[in-house]
Amino acid sequence: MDLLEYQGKQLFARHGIPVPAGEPARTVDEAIAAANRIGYPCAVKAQVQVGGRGKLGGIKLASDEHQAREHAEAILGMDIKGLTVRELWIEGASQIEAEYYASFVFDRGAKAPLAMLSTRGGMDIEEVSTQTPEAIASLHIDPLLGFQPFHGRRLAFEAAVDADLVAPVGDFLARLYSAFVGEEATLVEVNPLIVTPERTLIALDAKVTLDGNSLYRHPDNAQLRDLSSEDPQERMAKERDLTYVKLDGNIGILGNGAGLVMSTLDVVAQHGGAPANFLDAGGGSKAEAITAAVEVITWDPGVKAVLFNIFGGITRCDEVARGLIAAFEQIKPTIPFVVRLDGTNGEEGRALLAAAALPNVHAASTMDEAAALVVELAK
Amino acid sequence: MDLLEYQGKQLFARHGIPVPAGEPARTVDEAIAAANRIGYPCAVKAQVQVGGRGKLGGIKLASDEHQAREHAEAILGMDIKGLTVRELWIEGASQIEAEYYASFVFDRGAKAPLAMLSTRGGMDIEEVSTQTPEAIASLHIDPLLGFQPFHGRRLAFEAAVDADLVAPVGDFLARLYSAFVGEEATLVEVNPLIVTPERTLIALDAKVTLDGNSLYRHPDNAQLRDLSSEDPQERMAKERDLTYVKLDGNIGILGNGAGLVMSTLDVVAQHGGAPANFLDAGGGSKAEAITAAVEVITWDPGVKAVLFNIFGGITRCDEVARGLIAAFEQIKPTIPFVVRLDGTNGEEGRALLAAAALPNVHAASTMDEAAALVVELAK
Amino acid sequence: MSVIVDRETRLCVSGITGREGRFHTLNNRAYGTNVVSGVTPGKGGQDVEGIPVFNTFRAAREQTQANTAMIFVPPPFAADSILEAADAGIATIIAITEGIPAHDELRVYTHLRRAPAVRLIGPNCPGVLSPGKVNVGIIPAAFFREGNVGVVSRSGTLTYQVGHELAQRGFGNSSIVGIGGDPVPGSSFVDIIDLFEADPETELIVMSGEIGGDAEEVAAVHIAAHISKPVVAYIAGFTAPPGKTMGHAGAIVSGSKGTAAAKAEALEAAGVRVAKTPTQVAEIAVELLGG
Amino acid sequence: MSVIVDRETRLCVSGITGREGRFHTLNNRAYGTNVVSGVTPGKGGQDVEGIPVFNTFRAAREQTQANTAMIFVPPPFAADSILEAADAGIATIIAITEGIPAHDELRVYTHLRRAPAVRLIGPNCPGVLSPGKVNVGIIPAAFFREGNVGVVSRSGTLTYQVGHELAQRGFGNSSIVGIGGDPVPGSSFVDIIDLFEADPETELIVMSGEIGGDAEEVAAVHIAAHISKPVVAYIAGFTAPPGKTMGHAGAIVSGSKGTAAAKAEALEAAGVRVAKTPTQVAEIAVELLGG
Repeated sequence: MDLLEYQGKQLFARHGIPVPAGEPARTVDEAIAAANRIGYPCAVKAQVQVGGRGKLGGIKLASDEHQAREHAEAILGMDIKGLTVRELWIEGASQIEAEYYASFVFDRGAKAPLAMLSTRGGMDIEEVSTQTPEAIASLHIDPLLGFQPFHGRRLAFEAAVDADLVAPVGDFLARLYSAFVGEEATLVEVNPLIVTPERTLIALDAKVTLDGNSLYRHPDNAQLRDLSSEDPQERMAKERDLTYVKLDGNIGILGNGAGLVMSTLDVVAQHGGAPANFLDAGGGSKAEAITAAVEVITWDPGVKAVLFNIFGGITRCDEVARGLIAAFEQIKPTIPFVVRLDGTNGEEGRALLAAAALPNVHAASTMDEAAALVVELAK
Repeated sequence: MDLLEYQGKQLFARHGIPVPAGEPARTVDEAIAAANRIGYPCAVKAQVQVGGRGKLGGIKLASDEHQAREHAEAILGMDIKGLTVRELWIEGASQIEAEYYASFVFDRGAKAPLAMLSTRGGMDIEEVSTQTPEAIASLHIDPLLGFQPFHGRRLAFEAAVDADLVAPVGDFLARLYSAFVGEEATLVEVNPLIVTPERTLIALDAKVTLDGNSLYRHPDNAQLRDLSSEDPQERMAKERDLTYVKLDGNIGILGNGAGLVMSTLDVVAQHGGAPANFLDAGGGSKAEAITAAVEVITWDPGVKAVLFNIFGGITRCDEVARGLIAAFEQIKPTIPFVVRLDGTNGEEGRALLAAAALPNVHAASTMDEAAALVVELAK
Repeated sequence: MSVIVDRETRLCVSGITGREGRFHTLNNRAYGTNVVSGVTPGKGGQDVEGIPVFNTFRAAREQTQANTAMIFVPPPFAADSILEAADAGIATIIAITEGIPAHDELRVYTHLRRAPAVRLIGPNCPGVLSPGKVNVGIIPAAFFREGNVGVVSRSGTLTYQVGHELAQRGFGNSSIVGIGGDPVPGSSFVDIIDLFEADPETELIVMSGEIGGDAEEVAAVHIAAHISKPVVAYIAGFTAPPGKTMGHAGAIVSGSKGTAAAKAEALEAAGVRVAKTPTQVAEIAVELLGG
Repeated sequence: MSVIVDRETRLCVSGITGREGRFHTLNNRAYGTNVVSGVTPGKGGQDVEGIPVFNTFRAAREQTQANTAMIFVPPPFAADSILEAADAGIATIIAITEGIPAHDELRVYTHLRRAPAVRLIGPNCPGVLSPGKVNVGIIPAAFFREGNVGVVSRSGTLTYQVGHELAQRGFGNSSIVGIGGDPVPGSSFVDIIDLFEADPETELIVMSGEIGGDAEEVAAVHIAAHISKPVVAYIAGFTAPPGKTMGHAGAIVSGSKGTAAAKAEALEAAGVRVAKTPTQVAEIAVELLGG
């Protein structure tokens, strides 16, 4: 679960990480009021769960109320990498002597948290990483041993941090690691981590991704999900416990199990079709889940045909058939469906479907055949 | 560093371990006042840093003020295994349905903390351990992984804890482990860990040994040293940074390095002598340390002769000689000294001593010879 | 022969008294798996259709000589259950549970690495099926029969799809191993491919991967250096949308790694035949082993 | 030959810029030890009498090919320094520092066990001397010369005493190893005795133990099973007063283990000659090896 900047900063503050004071705002008026309380100059920052907003105009400095209004109006409602800005964060402007970069990320390859530190933080950090990778110091943390003082020193010296900041940077990283572990994040990133003229360190930004599987242990964090910034169809799916991702095409896809669904997308694409979504109905999909899935998929008016690709394991094909039949009764879709049912209780499922003789539902016996057919029907 | 019961309980409380409320008292009047505040029945408990005081009459239940006075008078000043009771702990009497035993101890053999749990706690736990060792469930904790829920279950089921207490006992042990690690103890022991009629668990006693080397990280705990209950000569040595243990004999012993001092005691004993103390002047002993050591050793009027056994490594024998000469100037001891100086700057040291011609100081060239001589002189 | 589970397997199921745990345990037993015991704290002394239940893995191992554990408890208890099984001396642990917190998985993984005698499969995996012999987990065994193709996969249903395609061409399986799709699987492609390499029954190895992580890339390097048997790979996710990534750390760490195309390329460079569809996996198998 | 340190030793000293660290480092170098670098955070780029100082062990290893670390920093920093040396790939770590918190030692010990390529000697030890070749630590080298007796000891000055007695009878030493007297030494008697067993120069092994713990008892069992060379033991502490023990846990764990008498008995039962005094160690050595 990705946090907004200001949520991340609030979380950082719990671990003793210095962050600037600020206020969230959802309207231009709220933004002005906040800016007037905070004083000028202040920063008007788009709250979206994606990196790189600074370069795209999502962060502006306001030196007076007039400018604050101008920026708030410009940024609210702005589209940043497909996300609409619905919330701002107003904070006092910081004096910046240097911009560092610091992060801990869950490194799947190494199966360990990876710590990274650079003295060349700021908007071009990805460029730094490709062009002068040696400017980013990094090391893996043994999760049972935890972050040790020597890790901080090694990172600080290897990143060539100013001598007076070696100890403070080590302390900062230790706190950041404590946030990473304590909040069960898969990413905590501070860019820029600024050095002020007073030679103190402040986290000027906060990117935090929490592990959704751990939220039951962190009820406070579980509250932070920002439903308003999600795609309404994705939210609808989430409310129904379905894993749904919207895509650009016109063929609705449903399968059971992420791997099979991905494979189905690929096979449809190979047949020249364009999937409209990824939808995993999950293991052991029951009739209700199938009904809900049909509802979610067909809610998108761009969908011209739907492919059901089910290989039953825990999922029983007769349950899927029953769910599809119920969905047709409730939703009465008019677009064509191609249904491939195989695996556990496949025969019973196919028999049920055949008996129901749903309008515009075509049976296919293999995944390949099903993909070919649905692409044809969507034309 | 061993804590008194009530200090241990205060430390437990910081980790959420349930302990009875109570008050410390240093006089009979304080004890009565405390008992009256707490109410009757209450327990009057000797505060000494040693196990087994219950069996020796150091814990009494008072059902009224008269009894409280009687017990406080009896227990204050009492000798328990060589320690004089100078402090009491008055606490409300608990209703006891069952007595369990729980502890974590630093197990040198296994190089890991050892957890122990028994449902047969109380005064006879050592007997239980020899006669029915299977009644004590135990396991080692990996210090990097820490105490896990399954550890608590395994101990509880193996100790045959009542079914309704399996989860509470696991929780209790988790807190006790958190005290063990968080306070850097080498022992935390609760005996008895009582089950009340309401089926709650309470730590009715607390035995805690803290790691002296870690006290710099725990300034609060460092304050807890109970100087008053220490032998005045041992305290004198401690104030001079010397490791001193009083023994029963009449031959004062000084050496550098614990191993060499222990060996010196053995060799003196083999020659028929009885050491009066163990005194390690430490590695790199300087002249001042030697002077202080002479002061501590000769403070004991029972000492009839003194053996100096020095093998210089970091310690320089000329420094030792200078310290001894200075001590003779200041303290003017009248008992005989046998001095064996070998190792780093041995020749210089021996030359200095010979030149000083201290009264009643005898040089010996080997440890064996020195031991034989001092035994002779002490007769 | 087969890998991981075979006729020596003596299975103990953690979570045997739960609805799902009970259902799949009995399913596994019906297939022929020697289910010797179960563990549910507080239900020691009970039984599930004659399978004795113990309070702890230690008691279960001591009294029923269990050598394999299946973990079927809910996510909040699963990591602890895996650690308990390992502590009790269970050598093979197959964790079906989906949704274990990532930091729990990391701690378990790091701890178990110290005890190389313990093999963890999963979590979030469908289990291991050695057709005709033993089934541990939730793989629908009816679709598979004994044979010479070893299958290892990160995904559940995609495994069945691939296995089914092979079955339709007449191939059976030595073992089908689901290693699970979580960020920190206990066993990797490399671990399982090594087992298939050493297994005399296995003549062809099929690996089914997907986008994310670098397990397939690592496997490619390993296969080129150490594996003599033919390997066919299938990678899902060519059409998957690029995830919106928070921050820059992900991009800095992975660069272009982790895409389906990068994985397919790495495998082909290692001499592995990469199928474009599950159907093609079976076609390549026919080519390599003959119909 | 010798054990642990030899002419291949390239030493890097943590705490080289401290008063004690500097003194003993230069002492070691004067003896012939190849001191290639030192580590003091923040003093990288300086030197100590020509020995370059680095900010991190990693830099020191990379730039001076150090393969051995000596830890001379104060207790609050020592555990971290040991972990840093191990992380940097230093294979042999000799920790002189006395007074490291016990829980720190426990964590370091447990962590290093996972990396069997790292050997830790100490902490709270006088170091390792291979007479005539290399000295790492604070053992007063002048009293010892090259020879065929390997000495391993938990105590510092007692080691010198024992070595001195041997020297007076004309024996030299392959190596003298102080494993330290702390509750959790990085290397045990068993570890070092195995090295002496394998060392062709060593013809007699002397171990000097003391009361507390069960390291000597464990060594006795190991010697009986695995060691072919003659072993002479000396145990200090027959006259030591029994400690006042808090609580019962200590008594429950150790029973009668840990006393000098129990240790001597265990060693004698294993065929080890146990001397009653340091002088007798040398007398037995004469008996076994000839004057």
